[in-house]
Amino acid sequence: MRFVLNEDQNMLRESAADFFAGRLPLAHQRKLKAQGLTHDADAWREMAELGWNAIALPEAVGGVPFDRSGVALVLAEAARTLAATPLFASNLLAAGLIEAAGSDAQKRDWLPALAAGDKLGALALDERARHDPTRIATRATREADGWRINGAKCAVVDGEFADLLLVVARDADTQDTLLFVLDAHTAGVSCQPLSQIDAQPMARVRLDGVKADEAALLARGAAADAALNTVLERARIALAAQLQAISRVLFDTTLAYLKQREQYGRKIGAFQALQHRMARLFTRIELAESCVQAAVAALDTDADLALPAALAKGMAGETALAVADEAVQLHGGIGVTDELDVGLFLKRVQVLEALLGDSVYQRARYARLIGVVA
Amino acid sequence: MRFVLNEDQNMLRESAADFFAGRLPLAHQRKLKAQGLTHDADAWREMAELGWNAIALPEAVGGVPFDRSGVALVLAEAARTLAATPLFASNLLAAGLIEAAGSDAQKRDWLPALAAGDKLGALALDERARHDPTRIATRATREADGWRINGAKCAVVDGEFADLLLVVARDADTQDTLLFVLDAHTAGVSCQPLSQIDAQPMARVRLDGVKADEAALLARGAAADAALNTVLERARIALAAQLQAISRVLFDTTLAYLKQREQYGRKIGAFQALQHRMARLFTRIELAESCVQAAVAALDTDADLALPAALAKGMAGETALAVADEAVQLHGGIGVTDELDVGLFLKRVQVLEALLGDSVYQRARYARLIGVVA
Amino acid sequence: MNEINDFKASVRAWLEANCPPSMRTPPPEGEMVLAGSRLTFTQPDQQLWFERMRDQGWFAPDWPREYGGGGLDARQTRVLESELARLKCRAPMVNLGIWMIGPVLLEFGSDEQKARHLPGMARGEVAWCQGFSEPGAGSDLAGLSCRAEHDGDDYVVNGSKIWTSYADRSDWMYALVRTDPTAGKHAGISMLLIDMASAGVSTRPIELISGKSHFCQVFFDNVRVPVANLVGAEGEGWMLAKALLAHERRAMSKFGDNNVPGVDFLDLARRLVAQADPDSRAVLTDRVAACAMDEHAYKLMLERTHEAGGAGQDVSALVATFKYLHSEQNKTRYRTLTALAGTDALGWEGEGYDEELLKLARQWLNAYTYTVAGGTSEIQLNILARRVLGLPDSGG
Amino acid sequence: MNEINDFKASVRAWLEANCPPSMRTPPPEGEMVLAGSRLTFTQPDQQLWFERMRDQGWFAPDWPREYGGGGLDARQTRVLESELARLKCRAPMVNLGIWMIGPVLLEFGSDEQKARHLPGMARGEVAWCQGFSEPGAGSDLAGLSCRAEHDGDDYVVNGSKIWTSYADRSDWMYALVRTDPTAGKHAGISMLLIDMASAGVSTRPIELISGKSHFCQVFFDNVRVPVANLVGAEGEGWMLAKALLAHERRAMSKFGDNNVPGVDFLDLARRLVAQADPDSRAVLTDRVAACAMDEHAYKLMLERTHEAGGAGQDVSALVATFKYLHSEQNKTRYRTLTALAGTDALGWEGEGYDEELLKLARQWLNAYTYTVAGGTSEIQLNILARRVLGLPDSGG
Repeated sequence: MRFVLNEDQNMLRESAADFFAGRLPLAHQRKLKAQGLTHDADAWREMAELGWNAIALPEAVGGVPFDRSGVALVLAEAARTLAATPLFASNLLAAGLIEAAGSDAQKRDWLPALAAGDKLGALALDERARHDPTRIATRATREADGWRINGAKCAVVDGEFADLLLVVARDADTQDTLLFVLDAHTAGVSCQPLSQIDAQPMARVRLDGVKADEAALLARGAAADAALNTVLERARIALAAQLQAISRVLFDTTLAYLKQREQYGRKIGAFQALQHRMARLFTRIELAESCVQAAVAALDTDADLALPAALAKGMAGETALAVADEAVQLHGGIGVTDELDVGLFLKRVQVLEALLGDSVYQRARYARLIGVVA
Repeated sequence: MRFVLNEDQNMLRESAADFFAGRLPLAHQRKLKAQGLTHDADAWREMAELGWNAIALPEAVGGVPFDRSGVALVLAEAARTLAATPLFASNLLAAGLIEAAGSDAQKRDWLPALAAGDKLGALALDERARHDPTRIATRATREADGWRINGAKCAVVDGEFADLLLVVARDADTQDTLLFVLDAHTAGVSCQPLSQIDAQPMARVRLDGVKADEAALLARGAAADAALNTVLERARIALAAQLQAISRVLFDTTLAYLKQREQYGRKIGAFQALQHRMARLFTRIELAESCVQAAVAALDTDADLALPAALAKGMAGETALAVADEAVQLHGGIGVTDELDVGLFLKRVQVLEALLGDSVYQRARYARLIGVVA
Repeated sequence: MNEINDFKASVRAWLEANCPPSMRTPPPEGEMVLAGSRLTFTQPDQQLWFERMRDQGWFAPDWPREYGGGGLDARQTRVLESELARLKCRAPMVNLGIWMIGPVLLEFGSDEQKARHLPGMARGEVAWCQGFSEPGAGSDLAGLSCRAEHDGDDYVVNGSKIWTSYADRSDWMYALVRTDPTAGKHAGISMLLIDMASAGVSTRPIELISGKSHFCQVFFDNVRVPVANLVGAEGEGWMLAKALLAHERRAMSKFGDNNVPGVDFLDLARRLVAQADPDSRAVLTDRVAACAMDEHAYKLMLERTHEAGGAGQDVSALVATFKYLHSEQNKTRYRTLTALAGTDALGWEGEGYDEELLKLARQWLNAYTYTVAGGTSEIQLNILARRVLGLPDSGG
Repeated sequence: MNEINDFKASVRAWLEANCPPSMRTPPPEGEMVLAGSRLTFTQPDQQLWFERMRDQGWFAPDWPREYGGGGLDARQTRVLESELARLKCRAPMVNLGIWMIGPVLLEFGSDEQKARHLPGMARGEVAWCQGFSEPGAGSDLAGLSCRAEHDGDDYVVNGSKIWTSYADRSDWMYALVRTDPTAGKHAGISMLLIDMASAGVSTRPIELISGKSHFCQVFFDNVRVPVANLVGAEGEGWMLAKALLAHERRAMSKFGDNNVPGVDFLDLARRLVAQADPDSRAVLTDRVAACAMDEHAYKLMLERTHEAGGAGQDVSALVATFKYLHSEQNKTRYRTLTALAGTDALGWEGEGYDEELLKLARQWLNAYTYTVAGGTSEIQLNILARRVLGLPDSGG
């Protein structure tokens, strides 16, 4: 069953929905923002206590035996109240990479703290404003007792709260991909938190002559590429699930507004031009939903995730952009005020869309995957 | 004045409108098609007698001192009744190239017959289904007493009626562009007329070891490239004017239908969803109109035509495709029958769009011209 | 459970034994067998398959045996259908009788009508066509004006029907006619069964922008139709038509696209992209990918609908998007290929174009029909907005 | 003809001599001088230019000299405007009084109102704001509910106005109020001049999704307005508003975009395209080109309108497209740049982003305002469909 959640999944989804509605409603996010905060540290602690940071990690290192789709389900619920969570960066990306690429010793060293939420991880990958995992200028030079790393990373989600940084570099000699796991407090690592339109955590990270010993090298060459690809596909699917959740919220909000708001003596939802726009959006949303559900289901299988991930992120991103545009426009004057939540969702959509490849990027990938171009 | 026609232009436009409405109305084109004909040879003779084939050619070789915009104005009127004319291939392309690139002797040899309409010309340029003047595989090999030409050309407008073929080839040695003017009945030239969706003349031309003497070489290298580019830009502007004329006809026809047709007890033009679609199309049509008018005006100046031509053909083509789509859809069931003229315009739009670079091609060109890409 | 498993096994065995291998591929264009009094087969396997299925009663598997049906219950019918799909068996024939008017007659017809008409349908011996749409009525089906005046034991029918598929090859028509012009728009409508061989019936094929078509216009000039051919009561035509159209959607979804073989989108797209000019290639590739992703998403949505429906969820909102999406995506795909193919997409017929590209041009033009026929895209959007999204109906 | 040429020469000479060179460039963001009782200048040239133009009476060149205007006729005014444009002179100040309510008072105001209010406007000493829109009324301007009840020599005003630009820095407001709730929707509306310093007036700036804005909400709590401040008669407010909004369109077109300096689209696009990932570059370039072509076409359309209008052709249909196209194209341009800029476009403030990119993010969000403010795009399309295309008004 790809399109019907099982009982466990339903229970998790519901408890996540309750958590975010009760503990981190959108009004709470506004308060955090007014205080200059990007997240609620206590709530992150509580999420860890709920075991969410441990989802799909091996039980031997403190993981809980829940399918990986669980993370996507929780993230989707978080997106509905625009709550920041540590799951994307710490569970899916950082722990996911260590689990996929690390040695047993490395897993034992790092995963228990991540699973427990005692430490948080983040991935320092991209170096340019538009996602491109093939263009890595960060170089690691082999030294007598390890490696010396130099580079600059952008778009590091949760970077400023990470205790562990997963760093993608290239071997200065062989040009092989290298995956490092570094203590974020290592000398030479510097982190610049950014004030982003969605008020969620994002940072740039510099690596200036950072020293790493052999134990910090997770994987290299083909093994590193494979692990990174797998984890990025999972992350794209999780981003798609969040985009889709926001599309739903915005669509429902707008539909309700159209049924309630009157102009010229009638509900504006009675205007046929708006009806057709909403109906078209509805078809886009259901198409994207089908792709997202299939991709989330694929997380729990051994299937190659490239095609479902490109499809889901591409469709969900494009749809969310369109829905957010229409949501603002159809709310009219109040749609462009900060008072209404619609604008906050619009900004978050733009962030999620930009991460790990936007719709244009995903379409190009999809074209390659189905062999339209070589 | 770029956007207001002068008196001469208005008179020409009106007399062309009268000619096509009276002599070659759309019903006449249907009759020709039923007889398996692509044009009315007598009417072509009459156009020549009106002096249209001679527009903007030097008076010394039988030309009439009318600005080049005149050809675009006549072609636009022809497009309104879907009438085939010899002007595009014979005046704009063939005579235009000889005038731009030929020696005085060549002009004296060839232009009087073209200006008088005693002979017709055509341009054999493209070799691939998508326009690309840079990819020419036709080769001319120098021989003792001239050249030997081999190649295959597609999309030769009016090819089967041409007495003169302007052929674009490359020098087999230097790879320079070469422009030849050949008698279409030369040995080795073969022409395959095509049955095209718009039922207007189009042919493929093969050149199998065609012998050409030095007098047949119009220009080579930079001079050939420059002349070809200029003439192609003019032709693109003329295509844009035709596309725009069809957009207007289809829009007006559809608007009238919306005001007359009733469904569910009201005029379908009262349905707001259709109103907004028509209003949006109207804005596109007026934008395209502005570009086409500016480009047609530029035909009569020494300005570089590349930017106005790319803009006009790109905008007019994209607009005409959208208008034709909507015209068919908004006419409902009868829109898809051959009985209605709408479908005939749709087919013609697709042909005009494909010739000398479609909207996608023009946008890429425009991007290069304004320096978005190198 | 055992019983149904036994049934499944026996169906599977029968199909394996009786469906010729050549009938297990999608039919090429124009190779569908049309039911009717003048059957034509293009090859022996086609006839074999037709006759074997007919003799099983499996043209109409869930009809009572007394009317020539298979006598299967709903569960058995589903098993048969899924086994047919599993083996990719072609539909043995196309028959508007069985799928459309047949079920309506079963439910609402007189005993006499059932006995007279159902067995012929179930044996594929009578070709039926549908007379609903009229010139001038368009999407507003109930705005019909074809008149049927009571005169003795007959109705006298005058008027015209349009968009009638294969009317020129049909034996009978089920038609909506106006029996009471003074009653309300819907109340004055009745349903008649009309013998197409009656005096005064004439048909004219409609030429589409894509060329010849199976659509016809049908003219009635004082056609006499016995009162016994009235289905239900006078004035019940609209109710019957709605019941019938519910079967249409089922029939459509059952047969999917099998009978509209187009070009292979991806195959052709790959070939054309490789030949495209370098300046335009990436942009055209993006469009191809968008089409392919939309199609992929649509297929996933069908699967989702099936699965969620099976799990008891309400999937009516999803189903309401199908017609719109399917026809619009189809049009966009062909528009994309046509742009991609440049002047190669401009061929109408004859030499100088390869066959696939000639087909492309026709299919592109044909695609315009599907966003209009069977409820325009605008009607689909109205339905979505009002019935699915619950927005107020302002009559627009 | 000689006379007007002499005038032109003298205007040109005066401007050359009196417009400081620094005032012949587009003003940077936030550098417009707002007329009002609390004038602020950011540099001496600004003040010089303001005072020189003021003393010529050229803030309001075509008003009578008795009200502080320049006393020019229509032809002279056009000459002055074209000379100002030729030299690229900045508008010396921004003044809703002169452009909007001023002309209305000149035509419809009492002698007393003219004498009291026009000279202050013409000297740029009084800041005016517009009180038309209301929370809850949206595009339906006439649906306003702000009440003004006659009480002795005063009206007592209660209610609220929204989207009032610079209300917090304005001295006076011209407002539409409902003086007769029992009359028809339009008939019950009157226009009042309200001193913003009156007791009971309060303002609150509106925060937009793009951040702080000059828009305010204004609240009236038992504000007493003398009956002498009624413009025209009771119930004439709607007529006056329509006359006034005709001036708005003229004022807008006169000043174009000067006061909304955004990012340089092409400059930024070139830079971002060069940095884009190779897989997406061509598609993003295509989008940039589409934006640039649309903008190019729009500029040609403006030129065409000007030229055709000058030649006596009816250009009202073209003018009716301006607001829609301008605001929608603006939004599309910013959407395109934002997509192109990837995560660099996500900055709100502070370090880590370059200034141009921070501006981009704000302008992108700001672009959403223009497709809503001043008549939504939907209203523009309604107007185009009904007034320009002549399609029936079904009230939808």
